[in-house]
Amino acid sequence: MTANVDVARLRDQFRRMNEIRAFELEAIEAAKDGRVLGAIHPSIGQEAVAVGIVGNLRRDDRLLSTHRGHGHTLAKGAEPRAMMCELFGRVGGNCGGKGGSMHIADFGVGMLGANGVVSANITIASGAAHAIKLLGDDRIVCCLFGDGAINRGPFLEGLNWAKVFALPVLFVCEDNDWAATTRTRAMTAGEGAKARAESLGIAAERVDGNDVGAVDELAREAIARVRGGEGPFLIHAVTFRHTGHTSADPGAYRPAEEVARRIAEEDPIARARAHLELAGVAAADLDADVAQVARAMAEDAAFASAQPYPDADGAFDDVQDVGSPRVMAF
Amino acid sequence: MTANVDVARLRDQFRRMNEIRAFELEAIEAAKDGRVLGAIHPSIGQEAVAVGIVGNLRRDDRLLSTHRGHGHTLAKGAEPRAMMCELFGRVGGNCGGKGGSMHIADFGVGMLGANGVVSANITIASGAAHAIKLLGDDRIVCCLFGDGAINRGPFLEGLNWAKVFALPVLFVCEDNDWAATTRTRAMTAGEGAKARAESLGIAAERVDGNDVGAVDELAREAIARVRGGEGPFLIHAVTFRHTGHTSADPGAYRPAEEVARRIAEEDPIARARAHLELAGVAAADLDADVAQVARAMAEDAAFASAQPYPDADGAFDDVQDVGSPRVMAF
Amino acid sequence: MTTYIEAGKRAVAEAMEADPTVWCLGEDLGRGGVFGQYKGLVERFGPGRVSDAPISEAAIMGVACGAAMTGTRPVVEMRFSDFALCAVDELVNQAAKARFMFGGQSKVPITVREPIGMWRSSAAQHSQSLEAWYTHIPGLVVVCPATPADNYSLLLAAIRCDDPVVYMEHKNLWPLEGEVPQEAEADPLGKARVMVAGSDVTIVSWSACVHEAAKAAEELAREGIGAEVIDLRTLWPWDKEAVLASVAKTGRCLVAHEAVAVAGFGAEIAATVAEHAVLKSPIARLGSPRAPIAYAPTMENVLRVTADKIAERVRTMTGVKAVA
Amino acid sequence: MTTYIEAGKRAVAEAMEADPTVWCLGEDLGRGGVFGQYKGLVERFGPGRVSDAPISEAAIMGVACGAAMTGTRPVVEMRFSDFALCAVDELVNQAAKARFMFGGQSKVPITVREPIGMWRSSAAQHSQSLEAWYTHIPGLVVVCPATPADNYSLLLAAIRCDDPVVYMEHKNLWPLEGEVPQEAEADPLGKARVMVAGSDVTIVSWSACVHEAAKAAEELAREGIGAEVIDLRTLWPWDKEAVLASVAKTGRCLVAHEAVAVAGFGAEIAATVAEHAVLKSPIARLGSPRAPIAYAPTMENVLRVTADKIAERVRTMTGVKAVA
Ligand SMILES: Cc1ncc(C[n+]2csc(CCOP(=O)(O)OP(=O)(O)O)c2C)c(N)n1
Ligand SMILES: Cc1ncc(C[n+]2csc(CCOP(=O)(O)OP(=O)(O)O)c2C)c(N)n1
Ligand SMILES: [Mg+2]
Ligand SMILES: [Mg+2]
Repeated sequence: MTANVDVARLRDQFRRMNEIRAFELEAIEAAKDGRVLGAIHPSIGQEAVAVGIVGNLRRDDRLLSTHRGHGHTLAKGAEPRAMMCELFGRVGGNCGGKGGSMHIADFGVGMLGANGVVSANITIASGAAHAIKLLGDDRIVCCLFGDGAINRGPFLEGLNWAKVFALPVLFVCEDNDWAATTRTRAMTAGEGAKARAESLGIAAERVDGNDVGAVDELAREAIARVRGGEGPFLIHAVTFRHTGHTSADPGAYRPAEEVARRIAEEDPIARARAHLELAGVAAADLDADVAQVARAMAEDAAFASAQPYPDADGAFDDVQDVGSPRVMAF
Repeated sequence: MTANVDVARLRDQFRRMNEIRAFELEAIEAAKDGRVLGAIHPSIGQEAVAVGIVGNLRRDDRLLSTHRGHGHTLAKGAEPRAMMCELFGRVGGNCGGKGGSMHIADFGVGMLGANGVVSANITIASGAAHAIKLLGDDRIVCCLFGDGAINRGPFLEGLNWAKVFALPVLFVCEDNDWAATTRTRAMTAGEGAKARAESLGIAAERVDGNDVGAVDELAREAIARVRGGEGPFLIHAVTFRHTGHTSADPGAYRPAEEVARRIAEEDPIARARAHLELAGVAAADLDADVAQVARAMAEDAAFASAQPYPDADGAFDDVQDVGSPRVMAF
Repeated sequence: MTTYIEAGKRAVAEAMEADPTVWCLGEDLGRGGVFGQYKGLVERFGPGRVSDAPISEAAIMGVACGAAMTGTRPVVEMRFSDFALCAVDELVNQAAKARFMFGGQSKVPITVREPIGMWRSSAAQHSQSLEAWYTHIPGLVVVCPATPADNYSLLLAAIRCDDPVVYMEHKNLWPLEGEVPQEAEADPLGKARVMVAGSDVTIVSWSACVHEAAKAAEELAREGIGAEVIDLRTLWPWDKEAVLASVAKTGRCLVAHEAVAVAGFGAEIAATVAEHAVLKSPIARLGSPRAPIAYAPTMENVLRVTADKIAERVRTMTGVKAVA
Repeated sequence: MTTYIEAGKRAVAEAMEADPTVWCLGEDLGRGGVFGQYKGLVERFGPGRVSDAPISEAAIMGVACGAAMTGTRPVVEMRFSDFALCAVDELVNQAAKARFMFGGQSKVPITVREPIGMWRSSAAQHSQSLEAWYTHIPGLVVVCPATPADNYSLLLAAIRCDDPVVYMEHKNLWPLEGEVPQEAEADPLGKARVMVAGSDVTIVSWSACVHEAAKAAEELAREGIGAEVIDLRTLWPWDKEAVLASVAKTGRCLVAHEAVAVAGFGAEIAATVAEHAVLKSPIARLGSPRAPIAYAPTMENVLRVTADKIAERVRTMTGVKAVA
């Protein structure tokens, strides 16, 4: 983190990271007791990427996310209450309960969808950016994906496309060292996202993804360049997931002591906190921040728990206009 | 070309390149008069790559090719007569008339298939190399593809796989500047095949693909490394196709004067000939070589023209053992 | 008179003229596309709206999906429907489901042009007709025009449609000539057309095979058998009412298509007719045997559903023997 | 007693034991696979033969195709059948057609394991049942086991088969228990099994839905309706003889499956039965409505083909009203 910390900004980022963590902790609880029915992929440990990158986007910029997308979605401005409803499959969810965690989207804040297919969001992001170019406005698109995603074809095809057409996309590889139960680098040739992007002539930078200030700074610069018409940019953010791959995964395949060490040394929230305390912010004030977001999140979860499930009949809506299952019933 | 030319070797390469060209010229004739029924993609102008690379493979090494694969197939040792029969869809074809030009294969000489889908041969090649590793012999696999193929996902996925598993594959990008009617570089980000391979940690070299001696030398070195267990290697061979994309394509989208100039300056056969003459080989002897292969090829074409079409009924063979259309007829 | 290929081009041009958010993307479009379906369009609308693409079917489809979700109407060119198999996740898991998964927050108005069918000696990777696949996928509309008039009015309708439409032109029909009135308009998707009227048997077909059915009907008429040929035009939604009405009249039904018979869309129609209609003879289907398409013409031809085969099957159904 | 998942693992282990050219490849196999289907195999056979893979479905399938053409027998793990949509060219244009295109110079003995089906709140991209697609593709064999015994004997048969086999296990069946005799062997592919005998109606089904059909048959038996449940087991080739023999006895036929009804494989069976059998009531089908699978349980459940729905349909067919 740079020497002259903007304390107010960091305090805000600290709050936002805690909001994400509180959301994930509530969601994990709810997954344990069965209120969340599908799989969820918590982003605990990766909050600095969500806040540092997405916090620099305009509300009308577009965001494409992954299966591990709660943090990105919150950072883009989606309401935690609606998101909790979506995870619980209840009325009031952002997608009306049709999508759940892996397909959450909030077009109102420019969040165009998590994705259940690894890497698939990359070409869609280039498409959203292509539309921006055709329609002639100055939005940008931000597309986040994991380190495992760079071994699928859409990574190459989507990045090549964005560069060839000089599109306004900020690609962000959230490199948390693991892809499900596999250490990603064991299945990845070469140095990874940054090197691959550069081989396509795309400007790319690596950053400590657990240092919210560093991510913030790089993101601001990169976004300015992308919005300025320089074409795509890739940020390779190195981070770590604290939990298992899903909330149901104990993560036994990872050396326990390595996990413990990395959490102790790299936790982005603890690091931000240390900086804030060093800058003179009272520990009690920070504790109050944490308690406040946790309380709010608990309220949202309680709210969601009290919502009804959607009408079964809704399953036939929003399939298609022509040849809808409402009309062509069997 | 290096100073101390091995004249006998170059003379042999000259003959082989002429054999390929004669084959293509016969095939183009036959396509014009309707004996070849499907599309063919002549490799005229690219013979140095076929001869220089494939000529260094062992007969039991494996080769995967593309839609523009006649030259590769001949260089691997397939009989032109059988290939002509295949192009004409006649009895005696390598694939019994089922495949035609775009699916020609000759497993007997290790040629595992042309491919009608751009880039699809790349992962198949990595698979053939994976089998070699599992079965534990010292063959290698050679996979050729065009400059257009590097923008499809299988290029990334297949190369990543080969590197991760340290497989014996020689990848060869035959960069002829064009993909159908499009100048490839207009649709390609970055520097192309070599740069992309290197970003995956794969050793790669660029070579003048119209200089058969240079290709030969690099191929020998690369093949030794691949066979020696160093993992995959990529050769980026720069060449030029003299004809249209298919035999039916007049190629009007290419500047005529650029085409004429590149043919005049870069034709690999003319260049080999100049070297041979400089080294003291009599022009008449070279003319005799050319005439001889042309005569042989004309005979093969005549032979193929006289063969019957295969039995219609053969359409139901070699589909599958279980649930074959012979048994499960409609 | 205009050709099937020109009629399609006219539809694209008029759609682009009327709506600045319509654009085309695909390989080689700047030089008119591989069959010339886009010839002249880049000169008229510029390379931004008639866009070349790298050989990246997955990107073409994925980009179109993303661009369709955000205010444009892409016309995707897949060159051969076989190559669309390189972009199935993008079409089936993404474009077809996005509107639903996101609870209606966005629609995905893309038209995916996928030329289908056998085309002399194009062999196994350039000849497939996989329309049945897309009819099985919720969210997709599937259109298979058989005439120039339809290739105009249905393509126009497809581009205007807010759903992802898989639009399958038959390569053998490109040069087919027919009338496309100057004042022609977009046709509603999902309506069949009675191509030949008849009272003894209903032949349901689509795409190029419709013309084989019509030829068969001509021959059968000479033999005194009245075959009604229904051109389905749109496979999803398909015009159940039109088919059942015809079958109610004729009491017999044959479904004929070029695709593999097993699990072809003919099965869906045959099953539906069998479920709902009272028949004088069992429902019948004709399609390709379950074999890849061979290169040599002899082996390729044996897979074709021809007028002769259709007529022969109808004769069996109606109990009439062919005149020797 | 053993579980469906363990039975599958036993088949893989025995196939690997017997034939050193059999190997497995897929993401996370080194830690036993995402459902634990490969647990312990890497310890037993080493990481060379139970190979991890990058997240590269296209490469996994393409590599398997190349390795199968050159002397090995790969078992491909696709994790969820939905992800196999990232590898369709490799399976359909390459593996399924290679033997044919090359005139029989090589076979492609791969077994592609594609877990299918709804699994509580997995939503639209992790729940599909696309077996119908693969039945439509020449060259492919399609297997859908419903019991532990079958998941042993059919998986063994699939691995030994020289053709590319799409092998679809149902995720909801993983914990299902059943007898798998120690002396069990590979079963021939293409043979159905009568799961419940009955004389009033034939219910044809496969995969998890078979168990719904059996439950329905139990309930119907209490009402005096004899439902014969046929578990198809293999969809291509499917056991036409067994189905037609049963229908000849019962005179009624309902096909029930979890997949979307429109253009589902039920259409093929229904059409074939209608073509060949004399029926007392029209052929009938049950499948999912043509809608993507929703996350919320209420909306997900409405798409399910349940024992209740099957029984209700049978009652309509047999003209019997349910007891109130
Ligand atoms: C195409 C595809 N293959 C496999 C999966 C299963 N899967 C879900 S998440 C995941 C790991 C992804 O790793 P990474 O991209 O690094 O993201 P992370 O989970 O670490 O955030 C896998 C293999 C999938 N969803 N899609
Ligand atoms: C997946 C796929 N997309 C498109 C095509 C159509 N096509 C055939 S050859 C070709 C150009 C290939 O260019 P390149 O790879 O450079 O090879 P070259 O023809 O120059 O030898 C195209 C686009 C195809 N066969 N497969
Ligand atoms: Mg990761
Ligand atoms: Mg090229």
